[in-house]
Amino acid sequence: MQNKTTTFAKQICAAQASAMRADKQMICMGLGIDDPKAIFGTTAGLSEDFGSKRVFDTPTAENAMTGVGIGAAQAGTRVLMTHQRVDFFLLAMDQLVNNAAKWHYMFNGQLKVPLTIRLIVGRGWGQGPTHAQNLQSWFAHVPGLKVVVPSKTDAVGQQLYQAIMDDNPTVFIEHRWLHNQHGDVSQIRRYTDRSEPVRVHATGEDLTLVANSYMVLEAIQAAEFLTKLGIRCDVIETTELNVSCWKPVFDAVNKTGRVLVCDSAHQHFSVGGELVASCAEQCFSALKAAPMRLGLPMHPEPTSFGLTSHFYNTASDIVRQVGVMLGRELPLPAKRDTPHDVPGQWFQGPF
Amino acid sequence: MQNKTTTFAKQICAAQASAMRADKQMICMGLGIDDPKAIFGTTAGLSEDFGSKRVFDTPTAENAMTGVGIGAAQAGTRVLMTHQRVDFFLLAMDQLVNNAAKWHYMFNGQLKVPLTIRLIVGRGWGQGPTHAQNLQSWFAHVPGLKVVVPSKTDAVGQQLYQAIMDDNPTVFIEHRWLHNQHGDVSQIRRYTDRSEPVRVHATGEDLTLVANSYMVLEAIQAAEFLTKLGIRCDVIETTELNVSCWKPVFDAVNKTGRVLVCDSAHQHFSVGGELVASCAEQCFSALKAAPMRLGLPMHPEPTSFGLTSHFYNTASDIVRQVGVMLGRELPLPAKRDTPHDVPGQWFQGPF
Amino acid sequence: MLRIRLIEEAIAERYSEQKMRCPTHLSIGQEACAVGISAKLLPKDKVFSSHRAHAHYLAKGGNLNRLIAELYGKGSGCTGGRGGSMHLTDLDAGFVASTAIVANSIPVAAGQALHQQLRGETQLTVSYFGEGATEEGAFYETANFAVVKQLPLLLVCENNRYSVYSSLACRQPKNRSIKALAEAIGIYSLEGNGNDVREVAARASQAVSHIRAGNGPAFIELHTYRHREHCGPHFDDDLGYRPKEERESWFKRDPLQTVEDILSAIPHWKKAKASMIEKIEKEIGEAFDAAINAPFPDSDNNEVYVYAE
Amino acid sequence: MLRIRLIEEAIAERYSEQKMRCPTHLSIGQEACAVGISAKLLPKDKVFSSHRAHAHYLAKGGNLNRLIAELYGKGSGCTGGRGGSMHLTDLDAGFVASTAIVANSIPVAAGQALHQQLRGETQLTVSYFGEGATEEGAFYETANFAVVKQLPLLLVCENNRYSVYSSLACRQPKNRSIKALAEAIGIYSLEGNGNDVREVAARASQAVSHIRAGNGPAFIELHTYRHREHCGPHFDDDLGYRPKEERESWFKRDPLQTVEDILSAIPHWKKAKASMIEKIEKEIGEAFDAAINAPFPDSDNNEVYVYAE
Ligand SMILES: Cc1ncc(C[n+]2csc(CCOP(=O)(O)OP(=O)(O)O)c2C)c(N)n1
Ligand SMILES: Cc1ncc(C[n+]2csc(CCOP(=O)(O)OP(=O)(O)O)c2C)c(N)n1
Ligand SMILES: [Mg+2]
Ligand SMILES: [Mg+2]
Repeated sequence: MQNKTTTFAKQICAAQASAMRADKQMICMGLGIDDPKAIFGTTAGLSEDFGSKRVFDTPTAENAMTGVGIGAAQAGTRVLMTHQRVDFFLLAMDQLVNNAAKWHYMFNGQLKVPLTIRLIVGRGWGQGPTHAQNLQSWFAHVPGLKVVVPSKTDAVGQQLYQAIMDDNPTVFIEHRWLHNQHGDVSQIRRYTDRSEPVRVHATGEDLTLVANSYMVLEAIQAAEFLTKLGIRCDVIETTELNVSCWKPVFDAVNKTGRVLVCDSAHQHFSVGGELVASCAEQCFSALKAAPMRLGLPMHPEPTSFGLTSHFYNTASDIVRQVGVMLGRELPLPAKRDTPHDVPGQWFQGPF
Repeated sequence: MQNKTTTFAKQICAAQASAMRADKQMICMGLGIDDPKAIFGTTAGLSEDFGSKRVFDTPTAENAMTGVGIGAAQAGTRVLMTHQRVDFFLLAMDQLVNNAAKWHYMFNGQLKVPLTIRLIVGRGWGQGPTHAQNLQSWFAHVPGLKVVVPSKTDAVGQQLYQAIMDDNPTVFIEHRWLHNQHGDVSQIRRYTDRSEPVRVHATGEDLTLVANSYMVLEAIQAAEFLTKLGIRCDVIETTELNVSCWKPVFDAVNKTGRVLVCDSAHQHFSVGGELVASCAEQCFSALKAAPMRLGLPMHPEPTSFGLTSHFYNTASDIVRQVGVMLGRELPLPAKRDTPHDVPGQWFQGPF
Repeated sequence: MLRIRLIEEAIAERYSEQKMRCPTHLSIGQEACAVGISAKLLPKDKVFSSHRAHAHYLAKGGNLNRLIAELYGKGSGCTGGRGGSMHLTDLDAGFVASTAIVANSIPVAAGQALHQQLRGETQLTVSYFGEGATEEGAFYETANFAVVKQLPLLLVCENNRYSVYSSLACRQPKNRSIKALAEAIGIYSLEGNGNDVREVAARASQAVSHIRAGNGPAFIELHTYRHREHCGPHFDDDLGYRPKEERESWFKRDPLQTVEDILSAIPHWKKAKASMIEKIEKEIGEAFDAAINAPFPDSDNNEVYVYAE
Repeated sequence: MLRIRLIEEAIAERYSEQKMRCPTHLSIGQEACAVGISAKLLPKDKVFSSHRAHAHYLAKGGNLNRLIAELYGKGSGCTGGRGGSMHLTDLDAGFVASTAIVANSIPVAAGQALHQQLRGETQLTVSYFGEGATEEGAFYETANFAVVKQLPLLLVCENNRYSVYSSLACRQPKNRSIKALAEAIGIYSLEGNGNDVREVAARASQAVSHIRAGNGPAFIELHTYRHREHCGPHFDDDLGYRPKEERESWFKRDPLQTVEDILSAIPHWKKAKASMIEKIEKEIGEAFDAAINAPFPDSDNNEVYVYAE
């Protein structure tokens, strides 16, 4: 059963509702979760459907509230928490890292923490230095956390559902520009019917593009454009940031011998860095060219429209870099007609 | 002027005293900074010499106190803060990342934050899951922060002095096992007389060892042992975790064609990963074998003596890995006679 | 106060042109707080604020042209386009910084006060924040430290009863007095009607005297109300998150109206006001013209100032 | 209480053998707090604690053998050697967890209480912590949330006047009453002599009735004193960080002595006590023997339980 009438945000909503139906004890909390804007529409209707005991707003106290989520989760209540920006969640690192990530291990399997934390990455319309950070590599560095970085409407529902129903603390990082992405409705399946931690969106012989979060969409566009030029690329999405799940990436790179990583965070000490390193370690003898990555420059996102035009990488940057790696000057895709700081014409600011 | 009577901890003390003399307004704060144990002796005498207005203990409130440090620093008071474990400082990530790291940039150069934060990495004697974390890769990922990871008594004084006198927020990460390291006293020099962000401890033709923090000592021992086997290694220390300073590393790898990174933190999404990635990117055509790294396994440090015997990498593990990279089975250094969970016989626990 | 209102109304009017491309939190309805407090400050006193900072910046003497240019993301903005509405600064005016993370400029303000204390200066530092910020540990930790150290710090809480769309009910206990809480932490604490500029000034005067006399920090809770949406230019009462009666009773107590009621008794007030408005509107018009005509900063300099030299 | 004291004295005595290789914070001197509170708890009530958790664990009925084995890092320890002294658990006894980061188990305890409330259970949750922990925002944020939600949570603050070697002077304002602070946050708050087990039990009884009646959280501040060094087995008064008079006056009010003074009036108390001691020492001896003889856990399993299946 598929149709064309859903969005990324609606699928996120649907996943939460499915989980709350599947686990009658599960709770959802977060600042503004039940307010008129419903976290960019991603929690619309939940408090009406499941009641204010199970879906509730909280004080502005990210650190303690995360601890509360951990406490309820280890006691046996499945918990989903939502934060409107990754940046706000910096206040809760102690609870996340010293408690959530470690309790199952540290208490020798006697306790577990079925807690999912939704974090949203801002971008554009002047989000600026403290509303646009994606700290995915921080979370991925911490043993005991699962890190899921969705990108596509067809899969995000199942991915969130699985994250929630998983008995481990999971950080689920949504890019704000994805919420309005249209796509096919896809049924939420059983928990055991898992979707893959790595998704292959295209296959090719010439080069492997590996991407995460919003950059997956750019990589897919770049690959489509490159196909027209006769250059065939893999497009592989690392939805789960866990090296032990990445065999499909290494298989692909062993096949093409060329890898370009398209990361959605700052360039250095990053997920992109880990991918380049892992490919170098695992695929060395197959590599025909230096593995490369595109990431954000090592400075904060400035606020001004005039300063951000080249801050983020687009399909065009990917194509240019592929050209570099193949030693050819390639034509670039046409410039987009939406302003560079909004996800589409529909967006009228502010976030 | 050199002699043999100093330790790493004493040099740290000396650097702070020098800085407080050089900048008469500078302050030092931190839990227990003026107590009888003086942060493992690293702050001994400071409050007596400079008074309790400039050197003071604080409430247990890592987050706000970091903000206080930032506020005083941007106002023009040079600030040094000390935390007994990296793990405790997780509470202060908002202040560090959203304020300290960003203010100079975000306010367009009008403000600056001459703040240094000393963090200590625990290890052994049951430090366990929440007293032994080294989150250096987190800090290195954040633009605007400087990250300094000292390892040797001969340099640590100058390194800390420079970090303090630098007008940027600097995270200075000391490994607990280094504090008792004996060595030559070296004079603290002027600020402008900077020591190098990358140090070369040995040079060789066969392989490049790159290490940070306590692992530098293990790498040096491994290289000495390997020399006896006729295998000559570079030993390069990345004291500053900033890719743009790492040219000496790339030069060395371009020379040897083989690189083994010896990291002091968890293996993945790490500084070690960044080094492998950067070497793969920058030295691809010179590489003769896959670049490799040794890091901590992706689980927390367990507490029990019985569980930690293989948790940390030693010179022996480095030698073994070098053998793998050279395709030869090598003899290993003799086992040490100190228990594996203490830095030396002098240590009688607890930390 | 009138000036601030007119400036923010001009921002609101023009925001929909989509040229001010950054999240913008207007202070309309809460101006008396900033104006009443600033009336008792000296130029060398320092001020810190939150995401809702325009009034605090302007009342402290922050440069208007540089504010408007900042909203337009121009090079002539107070942070050259880097910070936007949520990150203002005007060091000449003693307005040090506003930040976008709830409560996180409060400890920084305490650090400024510590600096002042260490230098033996007679300056003080003001930290403005909303009642939502008092739910963060950062507020509490800072207040405790400020008392321990007897810092010259004035904490000003504008209690507008809402954090975005969230009412107090889900965030703070019924009958919570933030003033009493601050008192229990150990701070000299006051409370007042934040919509009455004279009352605010009176409380500010008490607090400032307390601090300047070397008695340590002070705290003022000011009850007030925001008129527009949390972020953006519009009224949003169609959303229904604020009870109609509550809203109407607060709108009736508009701080400008309160002042107007008094001033209108003055002979020739109407005329004086009209000429004031004319002058202000001219200033505003010029600020907008300048901002709109100013060039964007050069993104080639994006790498500059990541690190201080 | 006597049992806890004897157990901890045995730990102290043997610690220097260097076989218990983990940071260990003894509760000696503070036992009356744990014992008085636990007297009013039911087995199904849950308990959380901090780095200084032995007394809380034992008083709630935590298994002695598994505690001692844990200190020795053995597979039979309560976390199989993974957590050590600072990370205890005994789910059968309702002792959920202790943690090593100051104040960070307080919000987790509130989460447990939220779970209880959601399930409509009549259980309550206790969170023990030191006065140092009340300086952390986590304490304050949790207390606020607990009142907003009216959680069945009992916060117990053992005020032993020191955080490691730091006296209150540099951490909290003079005349700070933590009880009054908790009250201003909105919690039903009590205070008492933490060295008098009967007084603790009386306060616990009040607090527990309040909570079980569905009136929301309660807070108790207990004044007490630690006898040994902060971390480790020794007395450390040679370091001079605690005034001699203060120390002596508190040592005189040793909670065991207080009880002894009362019990000694009972006929045959001496004999009864001696036989109690004999029984306890046997139990302790067995626990140590078992721990010492138990094998270390197998480090080949170090990868197990990073993630739950
Ligand atoms: C740590 C953090 N959490 C959440 C947010 C999102 N946020 C921005 S403004 C705001 C409201 C804060 O309310 P209050 O402090 O009362 O200020 P007001 O907007 O009412 O002036 C929130 C929750 C944030 N910026 N930072
Ligand atoms: C966040 C954090 N900061 C600092 C420490 C170091 N530390 C361990 S115990 C302790 C003392 C805490 O004092 P208190 O809460 O009064 O407990 P007490 O030791 O007196 O029982 C400190 C500061 C820590 N473990 N966690
Ligand atoms: Mg508000
Ligand atoms: Mg204490």
